[in-house]
Amino acid sequence: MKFGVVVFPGSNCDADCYHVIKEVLGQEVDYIWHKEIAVQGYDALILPGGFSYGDYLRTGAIARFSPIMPAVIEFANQGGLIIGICNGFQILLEAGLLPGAMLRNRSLKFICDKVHLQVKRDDTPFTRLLKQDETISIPVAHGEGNYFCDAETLAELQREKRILFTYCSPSGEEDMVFNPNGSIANIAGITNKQGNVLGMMPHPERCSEHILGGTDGYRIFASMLQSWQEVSC
Amino acid sequence: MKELTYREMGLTEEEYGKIKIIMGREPNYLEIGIFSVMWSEHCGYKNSRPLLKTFPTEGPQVIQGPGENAGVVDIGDGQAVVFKIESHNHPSAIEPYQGAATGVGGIVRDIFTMGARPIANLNSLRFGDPGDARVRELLSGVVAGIGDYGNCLGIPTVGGEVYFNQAYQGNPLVNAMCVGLVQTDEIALAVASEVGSTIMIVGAKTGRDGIHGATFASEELSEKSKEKRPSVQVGDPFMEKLLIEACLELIKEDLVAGMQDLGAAGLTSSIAETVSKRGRGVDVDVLKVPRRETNMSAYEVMLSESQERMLIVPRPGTEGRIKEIFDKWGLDAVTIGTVTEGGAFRVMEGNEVMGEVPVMELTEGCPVYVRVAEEPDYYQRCKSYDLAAILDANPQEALEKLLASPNIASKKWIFSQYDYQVMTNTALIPGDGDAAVLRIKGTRKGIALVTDCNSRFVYLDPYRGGMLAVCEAALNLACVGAKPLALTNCLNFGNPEKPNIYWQMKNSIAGMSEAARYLETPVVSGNVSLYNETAQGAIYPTPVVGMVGLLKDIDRRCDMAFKDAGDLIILLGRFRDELGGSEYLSVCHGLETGEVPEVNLEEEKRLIELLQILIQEQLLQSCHDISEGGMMVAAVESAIKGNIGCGVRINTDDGRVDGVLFSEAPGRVVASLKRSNMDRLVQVVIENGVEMRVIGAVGGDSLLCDNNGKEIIRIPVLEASRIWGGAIDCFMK
Amino acid sequence: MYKANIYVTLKEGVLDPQGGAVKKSLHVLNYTGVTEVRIGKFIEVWLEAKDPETAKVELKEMSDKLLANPVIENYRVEMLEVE
Amino acid sequence: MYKANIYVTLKEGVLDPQGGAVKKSLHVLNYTGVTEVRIGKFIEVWLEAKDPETAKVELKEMSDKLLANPVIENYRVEMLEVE
Ligand SMILES: Nc1ncnc2c1ncn2[C@@H]1O[C@H](COP(=O)(O)OP(=O)(O)O)[C@@H](O)[C@H]1O
Ligand SMILES: [Mg+2]
Repeated sequence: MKFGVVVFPGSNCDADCYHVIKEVLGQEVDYIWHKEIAVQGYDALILPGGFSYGDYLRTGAIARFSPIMPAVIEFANQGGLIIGICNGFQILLEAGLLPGAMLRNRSLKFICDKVHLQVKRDDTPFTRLLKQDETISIPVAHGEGNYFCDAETLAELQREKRILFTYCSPSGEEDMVFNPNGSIANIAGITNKQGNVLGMMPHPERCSEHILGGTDGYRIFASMLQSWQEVSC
Repeated sequence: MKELTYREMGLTEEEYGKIKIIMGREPNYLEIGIFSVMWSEHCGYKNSRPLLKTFPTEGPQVIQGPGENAGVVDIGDGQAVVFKIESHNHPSAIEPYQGAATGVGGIVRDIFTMGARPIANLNSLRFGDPGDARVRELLSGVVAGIGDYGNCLGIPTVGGEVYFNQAYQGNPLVNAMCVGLVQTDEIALAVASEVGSTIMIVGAKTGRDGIHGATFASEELSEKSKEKRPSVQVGDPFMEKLLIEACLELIKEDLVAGMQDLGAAGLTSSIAETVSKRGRGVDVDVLKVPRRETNMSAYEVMLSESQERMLIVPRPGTEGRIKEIFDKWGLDAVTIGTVTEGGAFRVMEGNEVMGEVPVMELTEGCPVYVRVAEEPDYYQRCKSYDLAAILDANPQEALEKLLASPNIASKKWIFSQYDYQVMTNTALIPGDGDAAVLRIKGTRKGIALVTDCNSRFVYLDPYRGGMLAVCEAALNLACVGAKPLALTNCLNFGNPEKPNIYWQMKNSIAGMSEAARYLETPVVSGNVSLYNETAQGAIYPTPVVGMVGLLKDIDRRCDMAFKDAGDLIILLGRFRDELGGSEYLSVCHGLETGEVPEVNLEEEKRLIELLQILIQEQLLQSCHDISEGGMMVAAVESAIKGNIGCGVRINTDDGRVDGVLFSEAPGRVVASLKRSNMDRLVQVVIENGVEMRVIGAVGGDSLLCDNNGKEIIRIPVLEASRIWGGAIDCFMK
Repeated sequence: MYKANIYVTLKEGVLDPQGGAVKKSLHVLNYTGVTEVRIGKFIEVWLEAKDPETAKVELKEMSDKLLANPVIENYRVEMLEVE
Repeated sequence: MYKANIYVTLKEGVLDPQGGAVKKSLHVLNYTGVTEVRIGKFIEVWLEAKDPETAKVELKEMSDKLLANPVIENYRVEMLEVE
């Protein structure tokens, strides 16, 4: 399987994602500079974390106009797998591939910590190696992860089961107390209607190796690999 | 901009006289400005140079000692670490967010200037009483500034320290350290040797930011500082990120002969430093410098401290390629001058010569002052303070107070605002061990990083305090399993023209030197920040040590959390009960006095070596050095981290109870191990000549302490964790 | 040459964590009369355009595309002619 | 009840990285006529006070103390009476 990691000038988790795909998952991976205009030959795209353009004005707002973005949108429309992590999620929102917007964390502070997520579905290309209702542990690091959408959109996300991850306690209880940023309905990750585009604030690439204290994140990348293998065989 | 007199620029009458002699005439305004910034303490080290010369700076591991932008230390396999610590105290006192942010920006530039990729940041902070609203504002601003800048760059901030003490009320300290990784054959230096070489400025445009910042950093803070304040420097981390990537690309392609960041005193000092190394001169045309503001004078361009700029001396004929690379990153890269023969620093505006000074006089010619040192009255008084007259506090209450002291309490409120995991190398995150540990991808190695300085000790006894800062740093590295390699330091003191302050400087540097020499951790870089005073007086002398260690096998690292019920808890090192200068005295008795515990370097060294062996042999479950709060607090922190209880036993014939529990005497650690490893451990400990004693066991859900079999402390772990974990949050709400 | 002041505000119903925090701090400082605080952006843009209509059209476009996010924000443009 | 609009802008000469980034981005979007962008804050405060003078004094105080950072920012207050 061949992954492409889209690199914006202020991306800073690009190398981390590249490392996981290449050294841990053992798959092919390239960097794709944001000034490119095509994404041919890739089976999945990663929009990594960082501060795409310093995240001045609004996170992801400027990145959305990068030359590569029309190709990314086209890739999504063709059903290609895309995972947007942290800043990647913010860019997907600004680009309209996912609904809603990001506000500053409720605490108004950047937060770097380990949180727990409840896995809402295990029948998606991103979560097939996880279990529904399972609690996983994963790092977050962001200043603007307070996901917001209007009531109608939220109802739609819920109805269409597009919320894949919510913040919860270590034992799986969902409550604002365990929500690091104040996001609506404790949302940590959502997909588009077709289910091929995932945006999530937590960083699976930061918990894909034992040395970093956990491997729950690895299972997300491995799920993508398995889904692709199934489709392509 | 209003014209300043030479005095307002910080020059003395004698210095001005000396300049006239050098020039053979009255210098013009621009020339006075150039001399004044170059001869400031910040650039010229005129008060500290003789003392700095006494540091040990050599060792087989040292590739580059002091004198370049940062020190370089060999870590094997053709790799090296590059590191340095630097202060941004004065700017942070005025504008905490931008002051701290630009402090990080500056130190990061020092690292990639050497051709290294920055891989970690640390910081060492000192504030006044957190009960004070202005202090909280400073703390919030500084932490947010450090965080936002480093986070945006994608460099993890993996460690540091924060202390609160009245001594820093009006004059906080903000010291930032950066560590980079480089292939030894790609190290870049700041030299321009070829006559005819061009000089390029790259990165941000120049504005009127921070003119005279270097001078300003070399004066006491007063009400006037606010007025005199130059236009505050604002950091642009996104620009810096682009600059890092572009500059490292230049080095990979071997396009540069020399590279130098623009820091204090801007273009003036970076050009002077680059060309003076080989006795060259330079012609620079200020009209070519890209500007952000209109109508800037030559003086303003030369002295501006606008951030995120670098000076590059290209290899012959590579300007075009350099421009291409910068263009890709959307950055300016402009040729502004040429290296000349003869040693004149000539500032041009087009064809007009605006000023001309001899380069060597700016650097080598900077006056050097050996000040008078005089022992302050307080020294003997504190040293001979009779602690025997102080009554033992109730141990349980004392422990609770200590856990709630912001100097001991969890620093999570701070480090959770820093992205400490980006780059996915952080194998020991803040709070988990005595030092941060990073893996070096592609190898089995790890590096350990720490900053340390107990300034109360340094104040009470600069010589011992200086030794202790080095020893504690080295011991912290050993506690995670690393071999200490070398150190960087940031010397924060008051006004050196005052004999008592100079005495503090002189003695603490002597103490640091002796310890560094004995422990074979030479000084490879550093920075000096003097005049940290307000009307209320000087800060505590604060020579912060940043140290780097190496782990051969990162899988064998050690954290501080107790692990399993039944594990034994041991004290490695001597049982000691000296309370001088302890947090206990301060928190429970309102005293900052007493004799600073004696330091035995031989003991320290043996313990440091022993720990590396024990951890290498995987004999320990946890390890934590004894520092603020003493033995009992060390045990409690390990228990809280492990979320498991413990029982500690002491006997009164060991000394006074509060002393045994809360002494901060050095050279000691609290460790835990599996019972089954005891025999082997004892053997190794004896072989290495270290004293050891079993002091308790891990287990249960409370923290217990018995004295002669009688319970003197019982606190549920959850309760202790709540007190320790919430203390700083409580202030900051 | 034209100068525009663009006011970007959070839509009603969108939580404003920063405004909330500022309100709290103002109460702590004893400005208890403060009932509500909302924090938005004040963007100043200077631009050349062949005539005011073109300038207005461009300003509206840039606000729609970049300066404000319609999911959470409203904006208002005020334009002046300057020399 | 009073409502105030407070405009907080960076002082002249102070670098505005945000404004710079937005300007660049507008150029990329082909709004090449844009010569300068500065980004500040637009703060709306609603407050009760016994009379307009008191309200004005309070607003000035809060701006000095909290809403603007006097080291790098200027501000301007505009007050309206509302019911
Ligand atoms: N300013 C800071 N920046 C980053 N990390 C910090 C800072 N202050 C403290 N920490 C981290 O918090 C933890 C505890 O700090 P401290 O109590 O000072 O350590 P120690 O017990 O080793 O003296 C350490 O991991 C330290 O690196
Ligand atoms: Mg400590």
